[in-house]
Amino acid sequence: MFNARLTVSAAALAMVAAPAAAQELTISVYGIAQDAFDEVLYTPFEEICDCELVVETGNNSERLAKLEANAANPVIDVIAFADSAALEAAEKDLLAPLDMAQLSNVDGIYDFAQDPLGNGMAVGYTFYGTSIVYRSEEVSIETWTDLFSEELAGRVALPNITTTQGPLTLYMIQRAIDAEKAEAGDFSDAIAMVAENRDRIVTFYERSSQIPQLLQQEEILASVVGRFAWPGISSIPLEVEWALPEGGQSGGLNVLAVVAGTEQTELAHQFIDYWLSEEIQTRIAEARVDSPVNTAVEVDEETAEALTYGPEMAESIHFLPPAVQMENRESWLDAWNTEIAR
Amino acid sequence: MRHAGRALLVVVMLFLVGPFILICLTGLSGGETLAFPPDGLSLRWVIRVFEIESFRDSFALSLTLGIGATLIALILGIPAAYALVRYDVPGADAIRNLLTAPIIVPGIIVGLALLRHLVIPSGLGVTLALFLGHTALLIPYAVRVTAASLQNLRADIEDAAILLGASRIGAFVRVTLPNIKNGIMAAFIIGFITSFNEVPVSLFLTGPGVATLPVDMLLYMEYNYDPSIAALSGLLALMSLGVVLTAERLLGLSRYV
Amino acid sequence: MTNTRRAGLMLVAPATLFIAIGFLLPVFVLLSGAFRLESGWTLSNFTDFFADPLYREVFFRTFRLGLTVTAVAALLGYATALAINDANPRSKGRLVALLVLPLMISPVARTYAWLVILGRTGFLNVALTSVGLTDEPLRILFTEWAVFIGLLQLFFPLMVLPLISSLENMPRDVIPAARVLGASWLAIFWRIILPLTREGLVVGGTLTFVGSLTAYVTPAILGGSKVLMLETLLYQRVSVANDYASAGVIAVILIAMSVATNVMLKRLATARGGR
Amino acid sequence: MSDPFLELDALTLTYGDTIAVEALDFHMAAGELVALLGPSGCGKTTTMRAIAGLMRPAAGHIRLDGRDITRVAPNRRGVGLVFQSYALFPHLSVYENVAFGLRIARIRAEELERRTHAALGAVGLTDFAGRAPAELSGGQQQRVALARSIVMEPKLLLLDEPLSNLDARLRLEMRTELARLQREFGIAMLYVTHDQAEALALADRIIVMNDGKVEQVGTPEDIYDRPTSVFVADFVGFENTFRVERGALSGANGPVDAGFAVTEGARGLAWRPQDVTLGQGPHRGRIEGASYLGQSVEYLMSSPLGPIKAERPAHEKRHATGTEVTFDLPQARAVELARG
Repeated sequence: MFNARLTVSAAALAMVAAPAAAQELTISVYGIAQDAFDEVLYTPFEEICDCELVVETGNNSERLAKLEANAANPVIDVIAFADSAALEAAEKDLLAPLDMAQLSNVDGIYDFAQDPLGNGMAVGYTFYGTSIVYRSEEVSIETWTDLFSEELAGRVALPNITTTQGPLTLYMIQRAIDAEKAEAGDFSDAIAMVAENRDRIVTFYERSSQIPQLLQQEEILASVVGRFAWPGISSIPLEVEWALPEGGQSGGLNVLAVVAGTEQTELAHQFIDYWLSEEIQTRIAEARVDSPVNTAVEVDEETAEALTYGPEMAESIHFLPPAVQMENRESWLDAWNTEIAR
Repeated sequence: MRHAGRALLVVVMLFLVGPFILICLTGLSGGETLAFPPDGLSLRWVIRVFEIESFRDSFALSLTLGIGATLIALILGIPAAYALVRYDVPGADAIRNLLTAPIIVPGIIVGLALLRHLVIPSGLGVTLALFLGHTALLIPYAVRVTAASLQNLRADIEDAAILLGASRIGAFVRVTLPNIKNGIMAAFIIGFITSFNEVPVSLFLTGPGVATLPVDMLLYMEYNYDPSIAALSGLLALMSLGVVLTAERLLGLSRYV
Repeated sequence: MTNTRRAGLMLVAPATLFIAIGFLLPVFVLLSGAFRLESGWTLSNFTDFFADPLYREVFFRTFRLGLTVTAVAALLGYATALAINDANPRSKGRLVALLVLPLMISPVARTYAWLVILGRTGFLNVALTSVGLTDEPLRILFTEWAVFIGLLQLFFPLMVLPLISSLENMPRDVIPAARVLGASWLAIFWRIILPLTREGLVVGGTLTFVGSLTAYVTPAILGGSKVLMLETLLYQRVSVANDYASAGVIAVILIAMSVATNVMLKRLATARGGR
Repeated sequence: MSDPFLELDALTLTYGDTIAVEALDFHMAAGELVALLGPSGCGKTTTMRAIAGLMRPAAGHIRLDGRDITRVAPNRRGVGLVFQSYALFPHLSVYENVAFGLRIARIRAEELERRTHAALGAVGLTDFAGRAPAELSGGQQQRVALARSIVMEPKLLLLDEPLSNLDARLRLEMRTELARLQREFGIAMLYVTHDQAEALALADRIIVMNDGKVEQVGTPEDIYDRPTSVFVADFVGFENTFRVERGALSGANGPVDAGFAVTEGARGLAWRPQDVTLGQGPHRGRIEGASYLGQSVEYLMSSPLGPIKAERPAHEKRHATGTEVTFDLPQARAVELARG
């Protein structure tokens, strides 16, 4: 009986396992726009390297948790993370140092993306702005604290603290109240403000893909999102605008890293370098998926409008340094849980 | 009384089944985003479902998993049910409790436990853990449904077969099995559907290219908010409806739930 | 005699070993984490858990929602079961098939449907405002109401099906007999139906209550982060914070609640069972 | 009696720690029809299951046709059993039910067909071969069960309460049928029953069992007319049965003189209701109730001996309820019981 079980399992395994290719590279990325990535990045790369890409998707925290769980037997070769998640992974010895000699395209990307963690373990592949989206015929947004205005009572969603956008939102609110504390990572005023308005907030969202639906179903009139969610939001048949509030916008940098213990070091570097190349960065930008970090990329105005594009834009974004995030995350989470989540 | 009863039944059935009708309609939307009432009627999102590769892969996995895990659960569960009903097994109560334990333990804990204390230390792979977890989850159903059919079957027909010359196994195969066949098929259908729809156990047991269909749907929803999930949900609802109605007609499935 | 005992053991062994080794062992290792700190064995993870206002609130919310869902399902369930029991055999079969349906449909599909219905511009609010029941659309999504509705739909069949089968097992004509003796409907329900169907109520109640405690998809999608339940909190603790100690504590609490419910209700069923 | 065909030797049967049958001895001859009579729970069905091999004795031996079959598997004993519930296979037709054992034995097709038809013919069910068991009446199912056993040509056929599930008319029919089959096939039959009428009507010999032990063995006449123990006397309808203690009958409130000298060594005395006379005699009683039965009147009396039942011809003087009456338990009609 036991044998029968093993045989059946083995047969089933054989059925679901991918057919063995010459080489396999396993990458872990965000689940967004996988069709576009498949077309402009994965498939062309598979042709070049004569290898097979296996793709895992998920959000930062889930994938980080899995990466840590599998530390002894890594299954991922290359991972795409938010810079803060990458730093956390690096501090847990889950990442391998990059060999810059194998990354010919690094010189062609913005300076801030070349070694964003400061430890040589990751390179930025895209960046985005984070700001308020709102139904312009219903409300207007001037400042970050307008999120708590009377018109928005019961009609606004904020990102949960557990998402990448969560700390960025608190950061900008805190900046509007007391910029000095904000830069030091002390968000206590912002958290107090959110707590005070807790009942007027519809939900603390965990997936930005919810926002178009929440807007369209008129659950909300405004929210805070990353620019990568803009194409989905701007496609709904309502007047929605991307706010440029007083105090500017925040944003984030997504990075690529090689997982510690991988046996596909060379292929991993080849893949990262390919992703950073002008050709691929342009194609991804034209698909209106990710904003390019490669300075050589040029896109038309309409595409630029959909993305977070150009050096001036990059300059204007208030990035929240990953080190600050790492350092304060626990206390933000604690304060959030005691004051807001309950 | 009669009228009140009928009105109540209509309301209850609308509450139970209405949402599935709505989701089918929403899946036929012609618009870009999820909305009700649907934005024109079209099959574009239904077609789209079949074009998404990860849905195809996860559907294949869920299908294999559902069939495989249910079969193993039955192979393990039928003898156990037989022994518990027909024999005086030492510690029968403890064994019965043990065999129903997988229902009591929240699925998410099962998935996490298998991931952390089986997959990772042993390097066995997520797929095997999925089979293990689902089989464990289905054994209680297999045992319970088979035991119920056995209880409804007179034990002495096996004795009769033995006195007519059959061996114990022969009597089981020739007499007992044909008479509990419906129960076993019901157990198979219930097991398969349970596995196919299972989320919490499978939630942590994902890996690159490995995710069951419902988990894959959740992952997809995380980044996409188009009607393709509604279309897929509608398709799955119709599939379940077909299975349930067929099974009800052939076996009287509801007696076994 | 010893022969059949040995044969019985041989037959239960594969399933029992499979569950013991492949299932219970890993679960026990995980749960033991709830009782451990680096310094050794302890209960402080539990005291910490209940000291945290968020966790305490999640615990009580889970308990409260479980009770409410069970109570409403039981009330509605009796009415439904009686109505179905009254129906002619043909439509009875169909009604039972319809009852089974929600159990068989993907929970993702089911919850997704509620997302479409309960929204501010969803089906329900459109219907309510168009008949003038409310001026302002109701906020249902991301509240406990949404979770309640989703859970009620999911577990209602598990309550009704055992009730139907215990009504079927009720001796025929006891209700007419009570009517002839002058009992009111309420008296009939209270003195005849309830005692005779107690077993069904206990089975249904256990399934509904325990099911509500351990549901994941429904609270995750319909409740969101503002309506955390123990199971969604557990997922969050693990996947966001890598906090396996809290996960273990929640797991132990969930299992203890499930087992306690089982034992308590079973006792309740047999307590005055020997009339 | 010649060589015993079936012999039970100190057979002890247990369920866990409970002893169902203790050191049971009995034997029967080839071609004999023996009834195992006793109240429910006396161990008779257990004994039958042990003979069939469905349970293993804790001690003792079973010999059949000169062979010790105590450890032989049930399917190799050559013993047939007709279950009280009939235990027909619900998924097989009548024909396939009867042919089942022959198929297991891999009997050639023509012979299988011949024997199956013969067995169906013997019980008069030829026309029902294609039916499902559920489509038959109780009596017909009973006969299928019988045919299914007979077709195997067992050396010994065991029947468990063969008439208990049938209505009065069918019982009579079946009783005749069983007797006919017994004569026709000459198979030794042992059947279990709790109904004395059934035992008396059919059996060559009756074994009365009580509480796991044999009480009395004998012909129907022996058992009916000459019970040897209080238990058997009670069981075969001696409604007035008394233990004897120090030469007196033990009554409800102490010993009562019998009115005659009780034989030395008799442990009990018993009278049928028909043998109790009213209107004279040493005993006094009070009529508690009277039922008119057509040919006779049945009286229920209370007396120092305890309740007494008397049945008197209808033409005799009637006694009204509530009246005091003298009655006699005549020595001539008394049956002496050797055991209490």
